[in-house]
Amino acid sequence: MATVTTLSEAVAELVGDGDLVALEGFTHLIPYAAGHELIRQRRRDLTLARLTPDVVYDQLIGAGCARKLVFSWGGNPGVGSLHRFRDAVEHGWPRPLEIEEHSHAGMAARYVAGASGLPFAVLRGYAGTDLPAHTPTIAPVPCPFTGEQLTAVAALRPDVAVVHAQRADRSGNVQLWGILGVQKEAVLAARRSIVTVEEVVDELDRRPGDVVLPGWAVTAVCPVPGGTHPSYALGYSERDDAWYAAWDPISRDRDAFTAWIEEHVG
Amino acid sequence: MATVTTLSEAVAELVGDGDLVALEGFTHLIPYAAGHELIRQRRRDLTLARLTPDVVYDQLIGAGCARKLVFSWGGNPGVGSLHRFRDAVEHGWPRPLEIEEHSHAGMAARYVAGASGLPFAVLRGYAGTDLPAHTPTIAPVPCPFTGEQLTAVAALRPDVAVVHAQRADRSGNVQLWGILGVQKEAVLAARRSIVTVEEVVDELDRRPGDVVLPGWAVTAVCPVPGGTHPSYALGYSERDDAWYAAWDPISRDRDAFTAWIEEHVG
Amino acid sequence: MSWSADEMMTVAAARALAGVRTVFVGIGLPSTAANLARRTHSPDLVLVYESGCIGAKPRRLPLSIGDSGLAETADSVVSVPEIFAYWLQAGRIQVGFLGAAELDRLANINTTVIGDYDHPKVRLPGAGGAPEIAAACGEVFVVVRQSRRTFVDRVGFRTSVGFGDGPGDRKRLRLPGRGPTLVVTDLGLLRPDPDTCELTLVSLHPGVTVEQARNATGWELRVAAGLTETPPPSDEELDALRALQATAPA
Amino acid sequence: MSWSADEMMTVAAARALAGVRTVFVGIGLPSTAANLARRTHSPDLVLVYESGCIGAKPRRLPLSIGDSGLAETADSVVSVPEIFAYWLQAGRIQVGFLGAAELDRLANINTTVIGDYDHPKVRLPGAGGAPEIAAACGEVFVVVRQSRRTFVDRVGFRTSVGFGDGPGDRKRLRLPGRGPTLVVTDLGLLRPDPDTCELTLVSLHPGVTVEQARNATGWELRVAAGLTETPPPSDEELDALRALQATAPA
Repeated sequence: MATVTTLSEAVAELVGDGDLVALEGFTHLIPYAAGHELIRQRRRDLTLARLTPDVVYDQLIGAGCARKLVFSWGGNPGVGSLHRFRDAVEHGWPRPLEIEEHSHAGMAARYVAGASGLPFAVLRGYAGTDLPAHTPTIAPVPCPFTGEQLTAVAALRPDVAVVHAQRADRSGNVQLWGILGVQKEAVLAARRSIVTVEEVVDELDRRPGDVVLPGWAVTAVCPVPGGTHPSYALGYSERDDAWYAAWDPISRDRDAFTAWIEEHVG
Repeated sequence: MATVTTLSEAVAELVGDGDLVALEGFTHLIPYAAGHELIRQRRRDLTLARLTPDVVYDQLIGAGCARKLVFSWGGNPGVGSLHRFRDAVEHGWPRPLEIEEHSHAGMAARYVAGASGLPFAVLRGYAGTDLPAHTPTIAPVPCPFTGEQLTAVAALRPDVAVVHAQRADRSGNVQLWGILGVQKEAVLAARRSIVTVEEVVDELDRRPGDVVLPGWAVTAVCPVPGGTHPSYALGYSERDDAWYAAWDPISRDRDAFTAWIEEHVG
Repeated sequence: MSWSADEMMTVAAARALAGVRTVFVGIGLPSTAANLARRTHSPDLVLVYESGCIGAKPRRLPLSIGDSGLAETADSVVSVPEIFAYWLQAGRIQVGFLGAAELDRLANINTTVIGDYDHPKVRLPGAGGAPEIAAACGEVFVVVRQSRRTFVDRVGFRTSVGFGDGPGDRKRLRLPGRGPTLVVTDLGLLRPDPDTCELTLVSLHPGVTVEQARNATGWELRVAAGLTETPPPSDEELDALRALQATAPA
Repeated sequence: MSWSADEMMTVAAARALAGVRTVFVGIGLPSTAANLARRTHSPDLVLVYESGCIGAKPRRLPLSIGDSGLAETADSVVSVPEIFAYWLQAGRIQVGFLGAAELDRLANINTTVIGDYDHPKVRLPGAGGAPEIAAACGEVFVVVRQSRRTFVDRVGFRTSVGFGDGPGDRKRLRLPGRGPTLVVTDLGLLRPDPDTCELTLVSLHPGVTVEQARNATGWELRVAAGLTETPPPSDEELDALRALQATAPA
């Protein structure tokens, strides 16, 4: 059964330097508080995986936590660039950032393979693009029945998956709804998992479109109300679009960024 | 958009002799009425695909509709044998029945591949069993990254998928809940689809655990209240366990079976 | 209280689940045993059914794996592709509970066919979920009535792999689980010999003799050095079992 | 009513969706155009977003593909793996709507990098859903402002395939869709030449000259024989577009 604990204890216990960590949440339920805890606890040399690095990884990259980024779309949605990501790739600040780049379809398939205990997944993808030349976790695979050439992607198996959900019960059963992203797959693909939640309740009353992750498939559940801001938790909060826009000038400047992290994350 | 029509018209228009037809529903929502309509319209030379042939296929096989069965578990759940299935395989009555045999995991993966537009799926399955020697849609496939040997199964793409669901709206959007089986995958893997429903409603109010299939991904929706008896539709009916038990003596005897079909199906 | 051989078998199978967290359950004897375990020593045991029901807590004994009571009481109901891919294949389930039409010396299981595959004497239901349950669960418990018809030297068709052709075969076949570590019958308990993988009698149910067990076995049954007698069903176990069975549909 | 070049572009893109049933929508201009189409000529247009929202009917213009208004109004919300496997890859979506940082003569798209991949001049966001949208949708519409910076002879990085190296390449690469059949810019409309696949100017927006279009194109832009003028936005179209944009977050 999942342990219900604090976020600082969960991160201290479950995330080590050098780990492959996936903070997932596809534009919804992004685990910002957990990202900040990683910065606060000075994790280093992380390989960060995520379809959309988003501002949460812009912060981790700028704070020097990441050695490598595994991703498929690295922008500030509706706003523009992720400047800390760009600065790391273009100028190696605060340290060089290795990248492993996929499409969304490929990343999603990689988590599915991981969650399924398979070493690879098959898709129709990347054909004719320049991505396979730069990404060793993409390879051709022939259909054993038709001979048709398809694309394989290597399974993604994080050391730790971190997601945010609306609720959990006291046994650590986790409930989320709204845009589901790849959170279930990321948790099931990972060796360990941390789920921050808006609230812990006695009983999970089921909702249309919800997904329930059994507590025995989760490592730690941490109550962190509002822990997804400036992203949102459907039914609990609204996406703070203005915040995302305001991040742009902060993140353009190394000093402004560093001051912001010191002030808001510590 | 799906056409809302009668079951007899849908079967007349969408199912031809010799088609690969999948009536799905994993012990729940089994489309019995549609099976009976296939018998009534004297379809012949069908290849019938289904994880659990169940009594619905026992009837189609005994009525001489099937040339071939693609399946993974052919029993009368909780009761015993499917005697019409056994009579066809063991004695060729009323005609010989070719079989293509998988495990549940393999059949499920085959539908997933079909629904995904892929020619095959990968699983850890069948290793060390005698099934691959008899089933040409099972083949080894090496992982392009690790070299590990895994198992491929060929995609299953029915000409027609037939499922039963609780409800649809007037645009043909389909809603089902409870045990979900492989119905979504079967419909999406098939070229055409028929969905019988307990009722057609103005608005689908969403339920916890429900799945909604958009009307534009379905060919025909047919209101057939009770069309899943002796199986059941959660929220509408109970499984008729006594009926399943009563089927055993009827199906043991060719004449009793034939008389039953003539009386109850026509 | 007196009890039947089937009751002893079911109680013994339920006892084997003590300390287990997750069990993948087939219908019939395995389901009865797993539900009995939940109602006695293991109230938190997570029952996983191949119909996609995770954490089912049925109030009545299900006749089929698609019984409505499974979905209505489950923590989560997932699709059949998902239950096999994300939950079983990924190795999340500790114990798989299987039945068998034929079981052989090396714990291989046949549920496919008696006689020639293309011209069968008896066509059995087939594989269902069993091959992958036998492959992927941490370990497998087989529950089956013991007779010369079911306990054969070598199965005519290998539907699900126990220990294949012997030691090392599971590793060679890359089967991640430990395979059948326990066979519960109406006569006793068998376990694979650690060196040869051959199913060996380790316990006799009260009142059963070694000779009875040998006569019900289609190979020369070996008896473990420390052969024990299975403790008889307690009154509590029998009460719980009979109450459970009274909930089953007629 | 007077109108801006961006308004003309968005209206022209929305018009292209007339008669279309299903569209896979990226955020930004494509989303605005698709929502405009739903509010004008195509109220039944099914908007599919890569966040898993099928049949979204947002009341306000979403800033991100994960806007809560998409999930709350969708006919169905599925996981990201499912939206790509069951819905996009399976070829169920008629039109894919893409933007581009660079677009070349053969309609290939770069959204990855300007300069050397390992030592980039500008690191762009990357692929997102685009490579598979460009491959699998029945056809692709690209919406992009036209300039020598964006309209290049040959993209420096091929993130998403238009017509590859020319005629026959999509077939050789087994890309099931027809590829980019229309490019909508702030200056006019371009379509691939049926013989060469080269993007060719087929329509100019009102007030734009061929010379302006050529000056904004990084290759020698060909002009179709039957060059037309795009009808200007109607008052109804402009009203609907401005009402839609007024719903967007500040």
